[in-house]
Order: sequence, then structure tokens, then C-alpha cells
Amino acid sequence: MKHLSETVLDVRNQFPIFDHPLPKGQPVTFLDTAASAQKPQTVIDREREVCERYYANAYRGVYRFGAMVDEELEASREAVRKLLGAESRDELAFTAGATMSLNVIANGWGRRHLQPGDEILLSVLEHHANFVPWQQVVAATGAKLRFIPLTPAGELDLSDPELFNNRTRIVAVTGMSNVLGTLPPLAELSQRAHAVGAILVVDAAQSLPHGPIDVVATGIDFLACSGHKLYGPTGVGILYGRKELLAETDPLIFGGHMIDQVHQDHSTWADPPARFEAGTLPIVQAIALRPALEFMESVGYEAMHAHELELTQAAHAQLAEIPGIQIYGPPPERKGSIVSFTMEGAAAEDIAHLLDRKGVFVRHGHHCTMPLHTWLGVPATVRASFGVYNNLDDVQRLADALRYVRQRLKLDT
Amino acid sequence: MKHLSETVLDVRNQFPIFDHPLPKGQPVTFLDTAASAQKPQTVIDREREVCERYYANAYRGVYRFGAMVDEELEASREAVRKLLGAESRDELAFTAGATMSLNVIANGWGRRHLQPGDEILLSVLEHHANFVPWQQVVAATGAKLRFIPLTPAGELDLSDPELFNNRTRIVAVTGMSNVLGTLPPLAELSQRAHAVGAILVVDAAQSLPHGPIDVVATGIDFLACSGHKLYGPTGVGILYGRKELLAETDPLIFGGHMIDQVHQDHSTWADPPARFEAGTLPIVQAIALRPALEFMESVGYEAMHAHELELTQAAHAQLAEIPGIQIYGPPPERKGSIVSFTMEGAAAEDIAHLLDRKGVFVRHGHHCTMPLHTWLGVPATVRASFGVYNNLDDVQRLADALRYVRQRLKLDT
Amino acid sequence: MNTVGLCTRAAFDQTQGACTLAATELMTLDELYEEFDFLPDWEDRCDFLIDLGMELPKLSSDEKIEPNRVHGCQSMVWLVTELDDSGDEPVLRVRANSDAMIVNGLIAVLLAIYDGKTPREVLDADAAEIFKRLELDRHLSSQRKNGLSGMVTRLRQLAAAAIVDLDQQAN
Amino acid sequence: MNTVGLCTRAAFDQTQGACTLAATELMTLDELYEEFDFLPDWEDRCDFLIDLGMELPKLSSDEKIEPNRVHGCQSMVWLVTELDDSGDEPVLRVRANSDAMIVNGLIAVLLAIYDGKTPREVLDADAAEIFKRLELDRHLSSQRKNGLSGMVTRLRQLAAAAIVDLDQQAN
Ligand SMILES: Cc1ncc(COP(=O)(O)O)c(C=O)c1O
Ligand SMILES: Cc1ncc(COP(=O)(O)O)c(C=O)c1O
Repeated sequence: MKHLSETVLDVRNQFPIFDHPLPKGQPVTFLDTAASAQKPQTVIDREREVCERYYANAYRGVYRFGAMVDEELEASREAVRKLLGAESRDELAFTAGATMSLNVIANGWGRRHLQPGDEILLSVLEHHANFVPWQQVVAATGAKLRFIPLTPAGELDLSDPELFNNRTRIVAVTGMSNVLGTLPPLAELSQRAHAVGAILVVDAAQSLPHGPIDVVATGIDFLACSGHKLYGPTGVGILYGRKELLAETDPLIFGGHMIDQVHQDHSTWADPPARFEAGTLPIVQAIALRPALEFMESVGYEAMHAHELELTQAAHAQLAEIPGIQIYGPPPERKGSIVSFTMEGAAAEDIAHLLDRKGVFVRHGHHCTMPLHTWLGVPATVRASFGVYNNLDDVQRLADALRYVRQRLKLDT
Repeated sequence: MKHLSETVLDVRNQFPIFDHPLPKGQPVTFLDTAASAQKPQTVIDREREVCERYYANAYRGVYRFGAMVDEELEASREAVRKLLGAESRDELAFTAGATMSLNVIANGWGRRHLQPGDEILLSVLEHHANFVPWQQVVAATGAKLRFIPLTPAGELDLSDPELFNNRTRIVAVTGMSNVLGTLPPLAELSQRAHAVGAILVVDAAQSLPHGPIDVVATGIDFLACSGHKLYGPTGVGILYGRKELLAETDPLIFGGHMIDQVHQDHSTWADPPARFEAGTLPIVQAIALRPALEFMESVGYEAMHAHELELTQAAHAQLAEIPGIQIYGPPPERKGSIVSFTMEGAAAEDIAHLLDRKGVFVRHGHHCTMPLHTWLGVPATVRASFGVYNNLDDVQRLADALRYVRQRLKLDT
Repeated sequence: MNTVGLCTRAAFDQTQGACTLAATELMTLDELYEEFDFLPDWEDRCDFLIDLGMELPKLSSDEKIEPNRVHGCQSMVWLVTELDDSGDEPVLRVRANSDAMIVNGLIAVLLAIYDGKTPREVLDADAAEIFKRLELDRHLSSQRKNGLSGMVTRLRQLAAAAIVDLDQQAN
Repeated sequence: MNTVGLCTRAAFDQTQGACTLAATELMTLDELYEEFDFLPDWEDRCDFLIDLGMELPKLSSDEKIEPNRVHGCQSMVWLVTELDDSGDEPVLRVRANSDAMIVNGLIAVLLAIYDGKTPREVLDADAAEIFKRLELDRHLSSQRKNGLSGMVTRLRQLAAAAIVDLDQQAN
């Protein structure tokens, strides 16, 4: 078994969750990072620091704590801007999460601009968060959903010339499938979308945790992501929108801070990003997003990618040796660090349950992608997903635990 | 100057924010609790504990950490249920905050049930969060807003027999004004609303931090509040809806967890509360809401009320001695612990700025209640609001600092 | 009915090691209680449930169809019921299957509560209390609880409908 | 113009304690820089801004009307501009008032940048750079910054419109 570099060990040591073994003495084998990532100490400490040293509501008070909070929030917004290569901080709003961001985009831009007969192009990979909101918009506007089909390997099949046509107004795709790990070709999608006058919306909830995306270079018009998948806190997300587009996006949530003037009979809205930040922000969480991004930067995106690829390759290799396992999606070199599989004769729920006994934490089910599972032809899959803190021992423990599953369910007898 | 009881000192000691003086050695005189409350150590520690010991996404994994998170979330939901006297945990959804909760109510129930000509009854006191969403619903449905006027003291004037009529469908009022401290008579409003077949929506963002509300005994149909005003974390709020009403409420945000089935052409929704919990919850914050409620319970609501009343009375008495100050709203005995005022010849912004120099943190502006400020006839007020950790020294420092303001702005020369 | 026997500790003890329960006997509630009390921790109980589940009578493939699906579970669940009036009193016959063995184990618990009971008995049974007694309420994920309570609701609805029907026939 | 004089350190020093600046003189940018460099910390600078603000020329009450309001500030702000072509070149005359003295102080800074400048100079002025030089960017709340940048935008729009008008007249 290969030994991990010192760097990787250092990285893992920054996550206090791994400091304590499970009650039976097993190490924590956390393989559910795609659902939500563990938090490095700096993130946890920053949240505490805000609460203990200078907490106040944001954008409201001129007093010292208020000013400090505002400054920290803007520093965090700036860190996100840099990560995305956005042109201005005003293009970035803090939201409750990727789901909220996508709902704002679908409702705020989609409803306002779509006409009956217009088309929204989605992929079959989409998470419900980038699917159901569009379904609602379609029902309200008379626009239509069209789907980019998948190749047998679960990659986007863009060969149909009808996909992008002069009715296409919006192309909304995931940056990385949360089940197959598929990485849609965003730059190509952007080109083809823009060529027919459509905008490109990217659900970066899964992709951003594995590397920065340059929204300008890639040609992305709207983007959504969640803090908790970026090694940051729960309760905070990001909405990016190109300046001109955000300006013509309606707010979805109404209340304090997002208004300009409120009269008894009508109201006017503040400029972006405030327009999309109604009510009290997830202040502490938005501030602690910055150390999360700093953590990722300190690891280095190339090192991160190399490490995660190594783990994914190892998992593919080890799982291939276990009878009855089928892995879905592209080969490791063409996907993110997610390995979704089934085991013949074993229900996903039993697998997840039995792995848990061995301290191996994976997720099972449809992973909020029912249409994709319909396409896969299975009701549920088991998903092992790797973060920067995982190591080859984790992969080994996954494989060992899967052998135990076969034994416990008497699949080899 | 009266000395504070040991208990009050104990309470204050639970808030680490007061452990460190400001850079010039001044104590922190935090008088902006109505905007957001400081957090007791138990809340801060619980957030850390979740992240360090058993963090995972919620309602998704069967593995140990997932199960622990689910259990803690349900324990938190149960704590809220008890606080509100709700009949079932299923009547309570975690949201991003009071603003989000009110938007869900207005959109999800209002849009679905309102007909042209129907009336929504609001008070002039309402925060934009309980005002602008209804304005939007009215624009979409053809219903009308009607306003409960105020008495000169800023209390609800319910004398007009036309207020409640057979077109009234919704009565939506604050449990406590965030500017005047006014406490609308919720039980009476409930009776009169129900008598004409209307429902009662209560914006409890300000009232709940000062005492529990029994939704069943009071006859409240929907209720909204925010964690961060309840001595809890930012980023989490509560939506309460009576079972039958929640069942006929449409979701506002679409995505993972809130669905039952997703097909390519349509979707169906999960039952409440999941229907209103799309995407990843503010997990850590929702869990840490429980120690916040436990903290309030440990202080005791009667003790809390007595203490806050003493502070409010002292503030009224001390401010009365300062020339040019006008306090708005009812007398201390008939309101919550909020003191909003103006000082003749001094702009609210200057007052807030100069108080900050003395370490006295107050808020100024329209406090997200432009219609109320139109009624008051002033563009802005200064608001000092008290929490359970404040003491009479804070009141004294406020008065001293206000004298300094007069001096600095040369108002006495 | 082509039922595979379930080996309980009681039966196991009696025969010193070999399972001899008749093939048509499902576990009773009392046997379940006894078994659970005997098992020291939750993992052992799960193991027992999995064993129960692996021996649960199977549904035929034409019974595993969409109309028989119970939604809201993490795994696939099919539920088939009929009112059996061949005896003195009409009783509800319940059969169910999941692709997950742990769920089949829980189904075995449900069958112990509801299968072969009169509609009135079905309505009177306090499933919540039984789950509590078995500590299932404490240890099941809320998702699983939702799935289970979906099945319970379905069975109670059937029983209620049967009572109405039977009353009408009696008039 | 009925301008109240602003007492600067430079003027103050010259007269050893009494402010003697002519009543029509507003502060120049260079004087502002000098003053700020001299003042040790932010609070002193704020005090200076407040003093400036308390002496800012007042608008008349019929100028404090809704069309002159600048929104997006925490306090009330009214802005009155005119193109003064009485001199060699047309210049922008700017007057503004807030009910808050600290805001009036910031207005004095804006006047130092923009008042009496040709439309072209107005467009060329780099307000962001000047705010940075004065460290206003670091110390102002984002709300105040928004308010200020609202005013800056308005002045630049006026200047741009004036340039278009003047060019048209020239043709
Ligand atoms: C009366 C009232 N309602 C609603 C809100 C909105 O709460 P939040 O900003 O936490 O969503 C507030 C807080 O500012 C309030 O005071
Ligand atoms: C691809 C994708 N999109 C969107 C989401 C939704 O993110 P959140 O639940 O944080 O709102 C997720 C996470 O589950 C995801 O994997």
C-alpha cells in the first residue's frame, strides 16, 4: 500500500473530525464529501471568533462591530470573486445555498424572459435543484424543457444538431454530476449557447469544491454553489450573475435590505447584490466561507486534483476485484472524485447500512437525481465520494467493508 | 445606581462577547439586540461540537454521523415545538430566517388562496419582511392590502368596524414592533380574524426573544421567526403552520428533499415540513438553535421580562432628562424592551456615529419600516434595544453618551 | 402460502442448534420482544432483523408492480394485502417485500403486528408503542420511520375501509 | 453664494487659533490631504469631517425637495447642481446638504473634488483614488460608500450630459 505524502497528512490533520475514532475504535472513513464536506479548523475557529469578538447584524449599524462584520463580509465576497474570476463583487450575492441560488436564477431571470415555445436545455444528469425549479418555470411560462442525452458512459452527447436552436434561451447544466462525476464541457456549452443567443447557467455545487472556475474565461452567465460543499459552513451559498443579467433579474425573496423604497402601494428594489440578500444574511457563515476558500488555495488546486484522482483510480481498481459491483459513469481520468456503484444481489440501503458498521460512511439512494436513475435503470446507487482529506487507507477500508457486505448477505454462497 | 442581582451577572457571563473591552478600554455597550442578539457560549460551543465530532449532511445518510445529525435536528425541532406549544413537529420547518418564512407563507398560502377583492389586513408597524411579500402577492392575485391604523402612542387602533370584514382572508401582524416595541393583542386579533374566516399570521421575529408564544392557545395559524434574534445562530429560521394549512401551502423553493417524485414532465412534493426544506438545511445552525432556547428557558421568561422592563423603564427615565429627546411608542409597561427616539437638531446617523465612539452600539435609520416612519413623520430614528445580558450600567452609558452627542454637535450652545 | 420459516431464539434453544419452526409460521410479537430483550445491542438486533429479512416470504415478480409500491422509503417496497374471510372472522392478510434485507426485517415486524388480524384489531394496534418497545423509534433514521409509517397508514386505511364494507354488508 | 467658511488647519495655524478663511472659500483637495495627514487617527479625521460638515453652506428649504433627494444614503441628502458658464469655460457648480454632519463632511470632500470643475475635469477625476488617499474607502461603512457613490454617479452623469450638450452647441 502506497504511503501518503506528508502534505496530505498535514491536510487531514487540519480536520478535527478525524481526531477521534468511532466508539468501537474504528477510524472515521468519511466518503460522503459530495453530500457535504467536513470543515477545517480554521473555518470552525472563524465562526467562533465572529461570535465571541465582534458579532452584529450586517449592513445596518455604523458601530464598531457592525463595521467589522461588514468588512469581513466584503472580504469574503471578494474571496469568492477571486475564486470565480468575476469582474465585480456586485455580481455575487450570498444566499442560503446552491438550491436557493438556482431558484433565484430560474424564477428571477427565467420567468421574466421566457416566452411560450422558448426552450431550456438541461442535461439528464441534473440534480433536482437544477431541474425542479426549471420545471416550475416551464409550467408558468409555456417554455419547454429539452434534455441533452447521455452517452453510455454518462457523458453529454451533444451530437444532435437540434439541441441548440433559435428557441434555446437558457442552457442549465451541472459543472460536475453528483452521481457519475461527469464533467460537462462548459466552455463548449457556453460557445454553443451564446451562438444561439442563449445564456449558460452552471450549477457548480459539485465542481467548485474541486477547482476554481473562471466565469469570464469560460463564458458563464449565472453560477450557483454552496458553502458546505466547499469545506465551509452550512447555511450559506453563492449566486453569481453577470452584471447586465443580474440587473434584469427579479428578486425572489422580499424583505429588509433588498429594497430601495417601500411605499404603501408599491416598492422598488436595491441594486444587486443587495436585491438578492433579503433579510438577515447567514452572517457568521458567509464570513467563515473565506477561510474555507483560503484552505483550498493553501492545498493548491493541482495537488488537490492529483490526490483525488489517485483515490478515484484506486477505488476503481479495488472495486473491480469485488464480484457483482458495477461502477457507473466515465473512467476516473474523465470525472470528479465520485464513485457510484451497485452490487448485484444487494440493495443500496443494505450496503450503506453494513458499511456503516465498519465505520465507512457512504450515501445511497437516488441522490436527488431521479431522472438520472431512471436513465441508469436502477432505483438507487451507492456513492463513495472523496475529499481532500481522504487517503488510500480509506479506499482500502471501503473495499474491505464491501467484501464484508457480500459475506453478511451471503452473496458468495 | 441600583446593583444588579447575581443572576443577571451570571447571565451576562455566559456571553463571551463581553469578555473583552474595546480597544480604548471601554466596555461593550451592546444595545442592538433587536437587530440581532449576541450568542451564549453554549450556542457557540454546540456549533463547534457538531463540526468537530459528528458532522454530515442531514436526512440523507444512514451512517452514524448522518443519524446523529438527524437526531439532533429533530431534537431541535422538538424544542421549537415545545416553545410554541405546537401540536406536532411536522408543523415546523427550518428556513433561512424569518424573512424566508414570511415569503413562504405569503407565496405558498396567499397566492394559492386569495381571490381578487380579498383583503389582507396588516398593521402600519410591519417590518418590510411582513409587508413587501404581501405587496407582491396582492399584485399577483388582485387582492388588496388594508391597514390597521395606530393610536398616537403607536398601538393598534382596532376601532374601525370595517377592518375585519367578510373579504378579510389574512391578518398578518408583528408580535412586537421592532421600532416602537408595541405588542399587538394577538389573542384578540386571532378571535376577530377567525370570526370572519380569516387566518392569523404572526411575525414573531421580535416577540419570541422575549417570551414563548402558545400558538394553539393564542390561535395563531402561521408564525415566523429567526434564530439569530433568539440568542441563536445566524442563517436559520422557523416557519410554523397549523397542520391543515401547511398541507395546503405550496412550496416556494424547489430542489432536493422537498420532492416526493420527480419525473421528466412533472414532480410531486413531500409532506410538510420537508416540502419547505429544499436543499441542504442550515444544519449546524438549526442544531445549535436548541441550546439557545435552553438558555432562554434557563434564565426564565418571567425573570427575563422583569429584567428587560427594568432596563426599559430606566432608559425612559434617563432619556427624559436629556433635552431634545423624543421617545416614540407606548410606555415601558406596554411594550417590549426597545427605545426608539430622535434628538432635536441631531441626525440619527450622527447620534449613532458619536455613540459608537463611547462604545455604545445602537442602530439608526428606518429599521426596515419605511411605512411606519412615514407615519411617525421622521426619516429615521435611533433605536436602543435591550437583551437579557444588558444591565443598568449600559443604560447609564447610553445617557452619558447622548449628553456627549449634544456637546459634540454644539446643541446646547 | 409458500412461506420460509423464521428461526427464532426460542425455537433455536428448544432444539439445541437446529431451526425447526414450521415453514408457515411467522414470528409473533412476543417472540420478537423476547428476542430483542435477549440481544445486547442495536447492531445485534439489526443483524437479527437482517436474518429475519433474508427469510421473509418472497412476493412473486408480478406482484412487484407499481400499484403495489409504497413510496417514501429509501428502498423499493411492495405491499400486497387481501381480506381473508375463510375463517370465523375476516382477517387482513399482509405480504410485503423490499429489495433491502434490513427493510424486510422491519416488514417482518409489521407482519407480526398486522398479518392475520381482524380489521378492528388492525386499527386497535398501537404500532408506535410497539416500535418504542422494540426501540425502533430511537434507532431508525427518520427516513426509515417515514417509510414504515407510510406502510402503517396504508394498512390502517385498508382496515378502516374493510370495516365500513363489512358493516354495510351486515345491514 | 452664501457660503460659510471652513476652518482648516492651514488657516488655523496661520492665525494662531482663530479661523480667518474667507467665507466663500471651500476646502481644496490639497488642503484636505494635508489635514488628514496631520490627524493621527480615524476618529480625529471624523471629528474634522464633522466640523467641516457643521460649517457646510446650507441649502435653502425650497431646495430640500424630493427631486433633489439622493437615495441610498442612511441620512437625508439633497444635491443641487448647475452649469455655470459665466467664466471662460462652463463649470459644474455643486451644492449639497445632509441632515447628518458627518455626511456633510463627506459632501465637503465631494465638493473639493467636483465643485467648480469643467465637465471634462469631473469625468477625469478619480474619486475612488481620492477616497483611497484619504482612507475613506477603508473606514466608511459600505452603506455610506453606497451613498457617496450614488452622488458621484449623479455628478458624472450630469457632466457627461453637459459634454454632449456643449458638443452639440459647438456644432
Ligand atoms: C419584526 C421583524 N420581522 C422580521 C424581521 C426579519 O428577520 P430576518 O432578517 O432575520 O429574516 C425582523 C428583523 O429584522 C423584524 O424585526
Ligand atoms: C449538483 C448539485 N447541485 C445542487 C445541489 C444542492 O446544493 P444544496 O443542497 O447545498 O443547496 C447539490 C447538493 O446536493 C448538488 O450535488
